[in-house]
Amino acid sequence: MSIRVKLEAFEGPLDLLLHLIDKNKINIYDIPIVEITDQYLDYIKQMEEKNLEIMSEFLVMAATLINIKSRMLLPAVETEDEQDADPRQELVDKLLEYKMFKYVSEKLRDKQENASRILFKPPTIPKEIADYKEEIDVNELIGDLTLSKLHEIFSSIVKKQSDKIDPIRSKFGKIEQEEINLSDIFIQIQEYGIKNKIFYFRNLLEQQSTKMEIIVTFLGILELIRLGRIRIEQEHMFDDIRITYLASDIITMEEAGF
Amino acid sequence: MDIKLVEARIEAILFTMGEAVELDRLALAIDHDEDTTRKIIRNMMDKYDDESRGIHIIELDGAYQLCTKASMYESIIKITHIPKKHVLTDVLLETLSIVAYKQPITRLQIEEIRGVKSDHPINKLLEYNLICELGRMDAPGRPILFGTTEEFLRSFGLQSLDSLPAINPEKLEDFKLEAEEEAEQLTLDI
Amino acid sequence: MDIKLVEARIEAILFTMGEAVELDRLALAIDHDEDTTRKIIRNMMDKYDDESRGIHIIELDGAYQLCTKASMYESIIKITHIPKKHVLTDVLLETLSIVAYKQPITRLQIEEIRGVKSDHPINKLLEYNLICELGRMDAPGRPILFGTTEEFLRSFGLQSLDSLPAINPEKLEDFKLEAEEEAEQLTLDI
Repeated sequence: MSIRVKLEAFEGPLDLLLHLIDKNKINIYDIPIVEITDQYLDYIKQMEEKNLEIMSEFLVMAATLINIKSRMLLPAVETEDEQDADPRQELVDKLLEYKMFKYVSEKLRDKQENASRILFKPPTIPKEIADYKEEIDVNELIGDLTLSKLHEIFSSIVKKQSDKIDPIRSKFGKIEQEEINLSDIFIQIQEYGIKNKIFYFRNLLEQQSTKMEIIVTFLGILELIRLGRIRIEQEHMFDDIRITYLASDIITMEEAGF
Repeated sequence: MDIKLVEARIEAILFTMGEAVELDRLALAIDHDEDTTRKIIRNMMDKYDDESRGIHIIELDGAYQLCTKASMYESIIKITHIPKKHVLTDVLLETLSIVAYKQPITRLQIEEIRGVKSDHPINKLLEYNLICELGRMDAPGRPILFGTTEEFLRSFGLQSLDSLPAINPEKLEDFKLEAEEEAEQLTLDI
Repeated sequence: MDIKLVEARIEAILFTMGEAVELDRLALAIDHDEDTTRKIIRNMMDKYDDESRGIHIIELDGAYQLCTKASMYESIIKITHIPKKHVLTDVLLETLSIVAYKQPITRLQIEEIRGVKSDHPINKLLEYNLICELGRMDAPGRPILFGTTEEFLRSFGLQSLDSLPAINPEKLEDFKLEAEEEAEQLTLDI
């Protein structure tokens, strides 16, 4: 789990790549692609399939790296064409551009820090003046806009939307991505319990809100009751459930035989 | 301490607070005793009397407040009466067309069609009185349903909200076909 | 008209409105043309520079707003609690810089530079009113174009987009040199 946390610290594949380049003290214009690709893939392996969407972005970069790597490994073709570009060039350009924006965003952070010391004053328009509101003339606002023009705008948006939908796959119904990891939530409840001893069911839901997460959290609570690791109290129906954590350690789902 | 700096601090504090600030709080903030603070403020009040200033400090029961001079009233009325230029930008037009043809519609549904958060255009259209809240959807979270206003419809020559559903895309297509047929008919007749 | 009175009116208007007021509206309110109005305001700005003043006028993309001087911050927080502004995460700041320097820019172009999906930061920045939709690009799919808002300028203390920190080619050269030096260091270490 610690590895996953570390990986999530990277904003994306470019960020991870920059980190590796930095860590290895590599000249960005002369990336030892074989080495970096290996290290990059190592990181990816540690990621596991926690989040498919994030994962896929890192994989695209991995594919790019492997592609460059293979092109670098091929014997260089002797050509007169001096423009036979370094296969790494595009990646280098991307990395440099990204690095540049990381650099200016730090500068902007300083500017924001300074600007936050300047304070403004809310409007204090006397009530009788504020009450006077310039009527917004809808006719003037609409101008020469006609219903058919509006319809045209609408159609072009709807058309664009239907263009995006794959007519065959859209009939498959919604495929929900399994984002919730039951064993993780089971551990999280216990970690929360050790830290807080007495807490409420609602506390647990503060960070997670999908229906699925609520259900899974509830299942976890039921399991912990069965194991005698927590005690719960609820005065009235629909009241928040008060939970007292009795155990002092954490068990995994496998150990619990869940 | 430099008297000028103290004056600046008092001005900044009164500006930010907006409301009347008690002498003792002011004195604490500028690290002076109350008597000195009062003297400094009185001195400042004289400076604000200068005719190039539009604001001044007033004393209210041992508290001080920054406000506009009464003589400025006319100018303030004038600026608040200068109408802001209202324009239907592309973003607003697009959102309006979605509300017009899909009403009643929730914010989320608008955002799904547009593909981007749409609080801003929705709020603007509400402000312009082109769309309004029609009620709430009987669904989790009871989201607000939006529709066009009567005023909007009237400016398009429609009598009431009831007349809008008739203006669906197919209908418009029909109108177009009809018109074309009629035009053809006309040519044949001649 | 007496110039002093005009200055007083501008001060009163800016004080009352609180928000940034566009030059054209100010000019109308004081019955002067825009050039004269701008000159008067510039002159006022110099006067506010005096160290006995705790507030001053800032310019935001052709609009003017009254605010406290940054140096007054310490005194103000002594007397009142000032709510922290949204702290922008690295992700938000990075996305915002890309929009600021590359505007108008589409979501896809942002994602190409960042190398990662950016719906979340874009929506957050829209919510914070730091970026806005500028319209749609005249290209297949008509993607939405994003740009920065007046609130962005205010939050970052910028007079206009021209005052963004410069990205100069030399900086890129620096990065290159840094990287090379680091690489050399590595060889020496071995």
